[in-house]
Amino acid sequence: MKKLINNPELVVEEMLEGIVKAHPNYVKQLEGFNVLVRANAPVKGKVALISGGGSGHEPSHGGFVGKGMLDGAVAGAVFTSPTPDQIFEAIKAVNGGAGVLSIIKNYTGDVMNFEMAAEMAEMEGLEDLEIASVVVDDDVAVENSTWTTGRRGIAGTVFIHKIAGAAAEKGMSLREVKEVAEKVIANVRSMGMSLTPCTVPAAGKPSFTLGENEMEVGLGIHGEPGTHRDEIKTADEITTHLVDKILADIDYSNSEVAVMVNGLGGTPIMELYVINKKVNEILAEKGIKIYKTLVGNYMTSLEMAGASITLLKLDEQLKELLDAAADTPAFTQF
Amino acid sequence: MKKLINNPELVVEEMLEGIVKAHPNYVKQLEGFNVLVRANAPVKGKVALISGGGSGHEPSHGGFVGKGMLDGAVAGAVFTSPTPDQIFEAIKAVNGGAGVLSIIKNYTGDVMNFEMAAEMAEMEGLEDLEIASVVVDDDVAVENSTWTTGRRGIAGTVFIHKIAGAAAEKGMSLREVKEVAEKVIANVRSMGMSLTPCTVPAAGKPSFTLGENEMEVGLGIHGEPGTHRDEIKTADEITTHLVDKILADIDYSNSEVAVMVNGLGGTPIMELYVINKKVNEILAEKGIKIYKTLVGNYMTSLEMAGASITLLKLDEQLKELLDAAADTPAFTQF
Amino acid sequence: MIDHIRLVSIIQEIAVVIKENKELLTELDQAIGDGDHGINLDRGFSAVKEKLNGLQNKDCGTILNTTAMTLISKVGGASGPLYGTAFMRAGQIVAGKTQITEEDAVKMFDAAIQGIVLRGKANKGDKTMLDALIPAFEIFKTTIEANEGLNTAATKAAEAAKEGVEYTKTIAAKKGRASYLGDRSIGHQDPGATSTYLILKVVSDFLAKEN
Amino acid sequence: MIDHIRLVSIIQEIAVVIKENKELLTELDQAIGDGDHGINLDRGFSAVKEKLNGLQNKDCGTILNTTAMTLISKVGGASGPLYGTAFMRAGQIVAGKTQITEEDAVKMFDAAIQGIVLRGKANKGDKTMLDALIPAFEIFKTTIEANEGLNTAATKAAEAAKEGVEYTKTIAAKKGRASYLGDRSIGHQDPGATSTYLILKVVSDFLAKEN
Ligand SMILES: Nc1ncnc2c1ncn2[C@@H]1O[C@H](COP(=O)(O)OP(=O)(O)O)[C@@H](O)[C@H]1O
Ligand SMILES: Nc1ncnc2c1ncn2[C@@H]1O[C@H](COP(=O)(O)OP(=O)(O)O)[C@@H](O)[C@H]1O
Ligand SMILES: [Mg+2]
Ligand SMILES: [Mg+2]
Ligand SMILES: [Mg+2]
Ligand SMILES: [Mg+2]
Repeated sequence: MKKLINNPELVVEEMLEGIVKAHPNYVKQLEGFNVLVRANAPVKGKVALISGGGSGHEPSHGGFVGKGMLDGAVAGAVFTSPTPDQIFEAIKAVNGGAGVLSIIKNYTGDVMNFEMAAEMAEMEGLEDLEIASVVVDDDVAVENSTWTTGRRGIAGTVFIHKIAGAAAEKGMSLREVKEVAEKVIANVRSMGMSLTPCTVPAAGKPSFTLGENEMEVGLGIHGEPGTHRDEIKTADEITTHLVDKILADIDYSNSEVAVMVNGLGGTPIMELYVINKKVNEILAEKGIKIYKTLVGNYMTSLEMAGASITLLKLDEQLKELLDAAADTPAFTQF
Repeated sequence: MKKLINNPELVVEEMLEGIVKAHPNYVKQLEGFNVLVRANAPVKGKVALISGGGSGHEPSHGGFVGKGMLDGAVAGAVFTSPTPDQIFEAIKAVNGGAGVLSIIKNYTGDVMNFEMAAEMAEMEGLEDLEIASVVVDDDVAVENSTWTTGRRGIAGTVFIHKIAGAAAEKGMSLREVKEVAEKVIANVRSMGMSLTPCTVPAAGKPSFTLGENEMEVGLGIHGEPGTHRDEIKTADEITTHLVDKILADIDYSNSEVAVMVNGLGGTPIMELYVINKKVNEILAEKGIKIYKTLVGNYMTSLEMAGASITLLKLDEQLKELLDAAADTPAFTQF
Repeated sequence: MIDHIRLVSIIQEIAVVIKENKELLTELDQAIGDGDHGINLDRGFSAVKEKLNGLQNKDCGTILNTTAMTLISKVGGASGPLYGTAFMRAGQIVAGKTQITEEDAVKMFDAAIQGIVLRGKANKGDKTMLDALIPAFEIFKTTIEANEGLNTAATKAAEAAKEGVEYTKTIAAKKGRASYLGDRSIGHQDPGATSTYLILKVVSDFLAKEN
Repeated sequence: MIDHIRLVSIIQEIAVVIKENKELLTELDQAIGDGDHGINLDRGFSAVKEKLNGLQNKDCGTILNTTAMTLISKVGGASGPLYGTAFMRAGQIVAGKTQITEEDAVKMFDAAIQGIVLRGKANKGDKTMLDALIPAFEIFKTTIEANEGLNTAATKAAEAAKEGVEYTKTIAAKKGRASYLGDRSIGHQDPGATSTYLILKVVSDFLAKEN
């Protein structure tokens, strides 16, 4: 295992310290907890947003804590949902009196731990603490079905952070912010693939092995295998496959979309742009208009080489919120 | 070779198209040239800044074209200095009448090609075109000496883009902007290391091989080997080595610095923050105050796993310019 | 009967066995999950082991509740809330008691499973820890009811859990991370079912050793 | 004497040989540089080959100048400006001429080297293409001066260049990318010196073949 770390057991703690030292104007850490909140948290009178999940997805989620996006982020062990006590601390720390919305990616562990945190909040009977949550399940690789866990949440989550974050910043109520978040969730779809596995520091070896000509398609962001393995194709072919799967899922025709070409951590940025070129061609051909594009490492899987593509169908409200200013360590726009 | 590309020969062209499609508000491409300039270039009355070099260092340099940083970026083949004709086109396209400053990284090829572009400009006897250049050589891995090529330019270059870019945006003259750039160059030092090699698409195989327990220390950003090979150490030990080398080079005592922990493309962001933690500890111990920190992929070597550390000694002027607003695809700050 | 002191010993022994099987569980999870199950449980049970050091003299409810709270706050992932809930529900049955009777044991086992089902909304056949737990509970209950004694019941439960683990190899996951693999998960044994078997085996071995 | 038609043939043959050795040159550059020398030169000379197709009837100066400009605008890196400058300087000597005399050849060779030195500021012993070029030129010049003829001169020049390549293995680089490796560059032959040898070898083989 080749990693720039000191101790696999302490890597999350050391990372969080490194983040706080790098961005003291943006974030502070709750003492004794693996929780980052805005430097000026709680923001009085504003609906607060928290997110979280396992670590290893950086800059998600700590990198998106700041004005116009999240109020807090809870960091679990690498690829492991954070525990309810940590989440509960985050909720308390960001609560500015207008309620707290948890943005949860649809993994059994994440859902249950956030659920238990909410139960803790209820049990403590905190006055002045209204809570709500949304569950993101943008990954079209997995068929949706009522008798399974359903779809995963992957890179599309960042659009929820951005847009619901802007809604909260605008002064919307908890119910309204939640509605906005749900609208984004209903309209966002993603799918990913990878050329290499990644190694959880504490595991010490890769999660799977791939032949020199193989890739994993339809995989999540936790180093797990995908829905299937295939021979490596060209960037254009891969992009076409991913975009086709997304377009088959909901009707994007005649609509405007936001695009995210997301790197999984070990992908040269050059390659993400090559993919973006093809995404543009495909969408242009289908008459789908691109309103805004993000290209970069937003939701990673440690050092995995691969990419995911996300499309978000926009309406006027979503466009306005997507365009709103944001100022966080990993995403800033005027 | 596992890459998300279509054709090694066309990867730069396809990437540039992908960049323009992603960021049409920021950049446009000069038709027929691998040159990106601001969407509103030339900016009348402002000193224009261009930079460039081989491709494969993304987001450098195209990602830094925009308000407060560069006016244009010239993209060579992967790891290959761009040719004079391309550079000359960039110079002409960004010239807003107040002069053009080229920010060159100190590689024989880059220096010569920019030099020839300047000669072309002279030969064409363009009125209204004042040009100047600076050469960045921040890499302390290589001893400086008059009878060699001297030091390389690496990630510290991004600080020149930022600070000289702010100076130009403020309305400073070509001479003044150049002076600012030279002040940054005089005060910026970097050093890098890597855990893995990278593969130039057209070469099809890695630039070198490393054993499971080996790392390259003191390497540049072109996939080349470093000054020496060593056994892998902990992040803390590696950081200490790199920072010590930098601190040995110029006197940073009692000064304020900007820090950049730069990923080489394949490094999990988590690891960059672990490094940043240690950088903070070392500098705190030495009484060197950190004014601002950048952590991320700024100057990469394709998919190389590794990092460089940059320290820039600041004075009041540099602080103000570093803090000035910037709005580019890869670096935005209010 | 199991008293509070032996209860602590059993849980601490579980911690030892989980540590021994950390890599196995992680490897099983790498195949069809995200490769952290062994790491997660070891982190949790190591903390439990330490926490229980001062608690030998507490009642069984407190011991189990402390175990539960520690697991919940240390394990994370899916298994943290599930095992945490299981231990918490079991503890509620013996709140204040220093002895666990056979009847208690059946109730505790039942409550634990109900907790897991309520929390995780999975069923038998979904390729989860329930595929080890439910058959184990069924045989445990009938064995106790047949008055064959705690040891025999525990032994049969562990055996049933083992068969449950084998069964998970034959089915596709419908719950948890492995469900994203669809049919690709067939052929692999479920890591959570495996850890459940290991835990039940510790209990049965402990009781067997004592007699 | 070399006329303009043969000049085009020689340059096109250089392009063929560079393509054949693209991988070799790239591998040499991977060892001590950035692994693009073969790719760079092949990109450049392939373009040159195509460009020259319509230029057989131009004068030698135009042919060489076109070669130079194409290399400058296609190769990039260090070798682009250097080889570009070399061909440009050589071309200036025979501007407007359709024949290259022995005397011209010496002047061209000299001018090419001067151009490279001026542009690259390297010296003999810095582990660059100059370590092949300079000894090649020296023997070329004396051989011509001794009236041994162009073919012999070219053959000896190629041989000297080959020795120069061998010599580069023994020294540490002081110029170009390889200089960053310090003593680690010792033992490796310089890619640029190698491509220079290949080019000179094409010339000598071409002339030898004709007689
Ligand atoms: N809904 C569920 N109900 C019961 N058990 C479950 C459920 N989801 C997952 N599990 C169990 O959890 C195990 C995985 O635990 P672990 O790897 O620690 O968590 P995660 O899947 O979050 O990484 C699975 O092998 C399975 O036995
Ligand atoms: N200053 C110089 N003078 C002469 N030749 C040089 C100089 N610098 C580099 N070279 C030659 O250029 C070769 C490398 O060319 P190439 O790989 O195409 O460019 P780059 O080094 O920019 O990648 C070296 O092997 C060396 O022979
Ligand atoms: Mg997990
Ligand atoms: Mg090069
Ligand atoms: Mg797991
Ligand atoms: Mg080279």
